[in-house]
Amino acid sequence: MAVAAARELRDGEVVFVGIGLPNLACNLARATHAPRLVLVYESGAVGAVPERLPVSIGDPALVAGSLMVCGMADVFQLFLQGGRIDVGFLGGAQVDRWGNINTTVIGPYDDPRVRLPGSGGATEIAIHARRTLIVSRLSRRAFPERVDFVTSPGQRVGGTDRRALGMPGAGPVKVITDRCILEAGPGGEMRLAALFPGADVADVRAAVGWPLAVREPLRETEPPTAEELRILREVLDPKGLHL
Amino acid sequence: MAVAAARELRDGEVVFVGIGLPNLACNLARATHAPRLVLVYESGAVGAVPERLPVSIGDPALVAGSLMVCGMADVFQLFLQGGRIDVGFLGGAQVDRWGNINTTVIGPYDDPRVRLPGSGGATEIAIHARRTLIVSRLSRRAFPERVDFVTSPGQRVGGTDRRALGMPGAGPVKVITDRCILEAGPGGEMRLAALFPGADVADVRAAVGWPLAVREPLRETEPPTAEELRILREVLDPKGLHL
Amino acid sequence: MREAIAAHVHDGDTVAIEGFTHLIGFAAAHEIIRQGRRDLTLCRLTPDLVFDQMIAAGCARKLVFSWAGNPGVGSLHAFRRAIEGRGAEALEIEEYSHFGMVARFSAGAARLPFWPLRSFMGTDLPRVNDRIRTVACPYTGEPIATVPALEPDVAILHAQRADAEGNTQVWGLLGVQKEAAFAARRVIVVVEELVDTAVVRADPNRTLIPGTIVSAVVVEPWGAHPSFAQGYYDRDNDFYVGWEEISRDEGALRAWLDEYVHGVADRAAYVAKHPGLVERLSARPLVCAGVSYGY
Amino acid sequence: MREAIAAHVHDGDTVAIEGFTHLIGFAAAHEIIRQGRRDLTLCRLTPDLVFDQMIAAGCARKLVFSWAGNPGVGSLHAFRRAIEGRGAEALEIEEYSHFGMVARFSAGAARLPFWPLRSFMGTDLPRVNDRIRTVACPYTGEPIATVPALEPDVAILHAQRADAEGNTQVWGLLGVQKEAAFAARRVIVVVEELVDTAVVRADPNRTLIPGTIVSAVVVEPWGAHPSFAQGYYDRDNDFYVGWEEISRDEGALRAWLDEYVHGVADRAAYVAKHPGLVERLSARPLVCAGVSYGY
Repeated sequence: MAVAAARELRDGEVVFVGIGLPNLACNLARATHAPRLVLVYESGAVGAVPERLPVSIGDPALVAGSLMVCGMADVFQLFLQGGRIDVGFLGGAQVDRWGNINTTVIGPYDDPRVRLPGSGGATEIAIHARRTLIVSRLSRRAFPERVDFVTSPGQRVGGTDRRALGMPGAGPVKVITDRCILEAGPGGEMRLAALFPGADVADVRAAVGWPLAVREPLRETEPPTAEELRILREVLDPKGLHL
Repeated sequence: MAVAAARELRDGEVVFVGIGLPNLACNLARATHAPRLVLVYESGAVGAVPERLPVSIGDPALVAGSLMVCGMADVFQLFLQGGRIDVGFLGGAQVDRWGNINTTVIGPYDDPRVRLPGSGGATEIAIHARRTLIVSRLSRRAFPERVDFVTSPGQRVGGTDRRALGMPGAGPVKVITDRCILEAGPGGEMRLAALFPGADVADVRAAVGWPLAVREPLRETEPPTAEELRILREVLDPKGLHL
Repeated sequence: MREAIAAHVHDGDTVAIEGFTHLIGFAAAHEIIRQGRRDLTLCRLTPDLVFDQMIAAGCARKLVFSWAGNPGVGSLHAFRRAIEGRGAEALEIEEYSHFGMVARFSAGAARLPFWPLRSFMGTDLPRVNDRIRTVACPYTGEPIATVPALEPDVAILHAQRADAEGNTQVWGLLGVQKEAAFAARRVIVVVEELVDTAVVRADPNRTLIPGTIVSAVVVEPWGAHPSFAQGYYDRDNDFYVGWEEISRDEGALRAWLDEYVHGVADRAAYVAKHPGLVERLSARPLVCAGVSYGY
Repeated sequence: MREAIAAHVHDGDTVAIEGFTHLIGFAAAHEIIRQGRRDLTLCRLTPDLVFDQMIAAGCARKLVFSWAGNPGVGSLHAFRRAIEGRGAEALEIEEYSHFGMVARFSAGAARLPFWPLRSFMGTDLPRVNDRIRTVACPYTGEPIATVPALEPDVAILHAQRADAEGNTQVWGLLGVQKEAAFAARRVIVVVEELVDTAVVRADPNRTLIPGTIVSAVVVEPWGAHPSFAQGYYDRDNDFYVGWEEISRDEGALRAWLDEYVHGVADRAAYVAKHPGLVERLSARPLVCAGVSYGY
C-alpha cells in the first residue's frame, strides 16, 4: 500500500500528511521520484524532514529542521481552507461507495457500538485538499455501501455531488487498499481501477459492500521495486511498524 | 497637556499609545507614579521601553527590548476587540459636543476642503478601549458642535447612546486640552471639569462650538511639578518636539 | 501549583488545557485530580491521555473535543467506557473537527460571538451538534459555516519559559495555545523554566502570551510528561503505548491514578517515581543562532 | 528585481505592498514606477511615502487604505492633491480602518468571502463605503460588521531574509505581511539577505511565509529605505521629514522622481546617490540568544 500511495505523489506537491502509512508513503516518494515534496502536518510543521519515523503527528523530530512551524489556526485557515494543499491522505474505519469516510462511530451516534476518535483534521482535509487519497485495508466491514456516519465527505453525500455542496477540493480520487486501487468514476462512484499482483476481481468484489464496477481496461499495478522495498524496510520502517 | 494626560493613568494599566503627546504622557507616567504601565502600540510592540522618543508608532526602538511583538491581526482582534486595553488615547482635527472625533475630512467626503489621514486604528480604539482620553488643543475650529465626519464615535452619535449602538468600551471620559479638561457628563455631553492655572471659563466657552456646561465644583488643576517638567524637558523631549 | 489550581479552578468550571501533542499540561491536570474537582467541562482538540485520566478520576461532566484517540497508539479507554456506556458514569460530549475547535477558540479570543469557516457541508456533524450553524455571506450570499465562541473560565497552558509576570515564550509546535489563553477568563501558565524579564525582552518575537492576561505562573519542570517540551525533553512514546493496557482495565487505571497521582504530593515526586526518566528523555541541545534586533 | 516586476506586475493589477512602518518595499515600488505600470489598484494600510510616490508617478487608478499620512510628520501631498482635486488626475479611493484592512487581508488569506469584526457602529465609514456591511450572529442575533475579502493579484513583501525557495523569515514588527502574502495570487519577496535553507531550518518558528506560496525572491539590500529593517538599518526620519517639502510641490516631487527613481538603474545606484546613508543608518548589532530545538 505504501508503495502504491507513494507512486500517486508528484514531485513538488504540497502534501497534508497523517501518521502511519501515509507518512511512510510520503517519505518513500521523497526518497525516490519526488525529492521536492513538501510535507505539511496538522500539528503545524511545514517541510519537515524527520530524522526518525514519527510516532505521532506531533513529534519533536518533525519540528527540528522543518522549514516553518505555525499555529493550527494558520494550518487550517491559510493552508487547508486557503487552498494551498495539493494532496491530502485519509483513512478510516469505514469507506463507502462514494468515498465518504466514517471515523466517528459504529452504530448510532447517541448509543454507539464502537466510539472512534472522531474527525480531527479529516473533515477539512476531505473538503479542501485539491485531491485526496484514501488508504484502507480491504474488508467487507470497512467498505459498506453506506457509512454509519459521514465524518469526511466523499464524491457524493446523500445523493448530492460535492461541488453542489460547495466543497472546493476534488475529493477522493483514489482508494488504495492492500489488494487493489479503486478510483472515482465519472459519477463519483468508486470502481475498481487496478489490481495488485495476485489479487483477483472476485475476491475484491466480495470484500466490498456495493456492486463494484470495473474500469476497462483494468490495470495490474507494477510490483514494488527492490529499491522501494529496500528503502521501506531498511531506512523508513526497519521495525516494520507499518508494513 | 502631557502632564494632565499622564496624571489620568493608573499604575499597572494597559495603554494603547499613539505617537506624539500621548507617547510623552505615558512615558512621563511611567517615570513618575505608574512604573508598571504597559504600553501597547498599534504596530504590534507590547510593553515597549523605548530608549529614545519614537518618531513613528513603528520605530525600531519600540521593538528592541519590548515584552512581545505580535502581528496587527493580534493587536486588533486579541488586544483591542478582545477587551484587553484599559486606556486608549485619541486626538483629531475635530472633537464635538459628544466626544465624536473626525480625522477623515473637512468638508464633504466626496469633495473635501481638507483631506485628513483617516481612521488608522482610531475607530477601534474609540469603540473597544475600556476608556479613552482625547488630547487636543482648544480652538473654535477644533471643537465644533458637530464634526463633519464621525471617524471615531464618542458618547452619543446622531442622538443615540454608544451602549445602544453596541460599543463595548466606555468611550471618551475626558478631553484634555491646553487650557482645560472637559469630561463626559451623565448624558454623555462634554462639559468643563477643570481649568489649568490662568485659564478662565469665558475664554474656554468662546473656544467651544456648543453651550458649554460647567461642572460644579469646577476644579483647578495642580500645576506641573518641577520633577514632571524636568523629566519632560531633560529626559523625554529634550528637543521640545511636543512641548 | 497547589495554590494556582486551588485559586483558579473551581467545581463546575469550563477548563481548557491546551497544547497540541506538545506541552500538554499533565502536571496541572494531576493537581486538579488530587484536589478532587468535579463537574468540569473539559475542552481540548485532542483529549489525549490527560483527559482520559481526568475522566477516569471523575472530574469531568462534559467533554468538548475534536479527536479522542491515543495518538499513534489507539483508543482512550476511559473515554470510550463513558461514551459506550459500559459501566462508567455517562459523559456529555460536544464534538467538532479540529478546525471547528480552533475556530471556537479564535472567536473567544477575539471576543466575537461566532467564527466563520468553510466546513461541515455534507458531514453528519451538524446533525449531532446544533451549535454548528451557517450564515449567509453578505457579499456572495453563499452559506458559510459557523461555530460559537468558546470562552473557558480558565485556560491552563504549558510552556518552555516565562518571566514572573507571565510573559510567556514558546517555540516548536504552537497548537492553539495563544487563542486558548486570550479566550479564557483566567490563565494559568506552567513553565519548564522561570526566566528573568531580560530574557523575554531580548527576543520579543518569541513571546506567545503577554503577562497582562496571565493570572498565575507555575514553575514545574517535566510538567508536560509524557508529552514533550521542545528543547527540554522528548515525547515518552513508551508511556503512550503502555497506556493502552493500563486504560483498558478500570482497576489497573484506578491503581495507576492511586500510585502516580493521588500517591504523590507534586510533580517532583512523580518524576522521582519514574527512575531513569530524566536520563531517557532529556533533550540533546540543538541551539539555533540568534537574530539581531539592532537599529 | 527588473525581471520579477516585469513578470508578475501588470497594468491594471491590484497590488499590495505591505509592511507596517517596517520593511516597506520601496525598491520594488521604484521598479514598478520605472517600468511605467498604469491603472494599478494600490492596497496598503498606510499608503505612506511609497504610494505617495507611485501616485505622483501616475501608476495608481485606485487606492485601498486606512491611514494616509506621513507618519510623525504630516500629510501625503501627492495623495491630497489627487483627492482634493487640485490639478492632479483624480484618484478613486476605498477607505477602511486599520482593523478593517487587516480583516480584509485575513479573509483573503483564509479564502473566506468576508471577515467579521466588531467595528464601524456609529461611524460615517459605512455611509461612504458600501462594502462595509453586517451579518446577524447565528447565536446571539446581534449585528456584526463585515468587510469583504481582499485578494490582490500580487503582494510584494520585504523581509530580512529568505532562502532561494522563498522560505521567508521576519522579526520585529510583522504588520499584515503573512496575511497579505496568503491572500495574494502571486507573491514577490524582497530580502535584505539570501540565506541557505539550513539557516531557515535551524529556526523554523521565525518563518513567516513558506516558499510554497512565493513566486519570486529578489535580493535587494537597503530595499526598504527610507523605512527600516530591524537588525539591518534604522528608519531614515530625516527623509520622512524632508518629504514634506518635496511632496508639497509637484515640480519638486517630479524632479525627485526623475533623479532618484527614473535616474537610477537599480537599488544599488539609488543607495550610491545617498552619500553617507550606510554609515548613518546601519544598525548596531543587538543579537539575541538562540533557543534549543533539541529532543
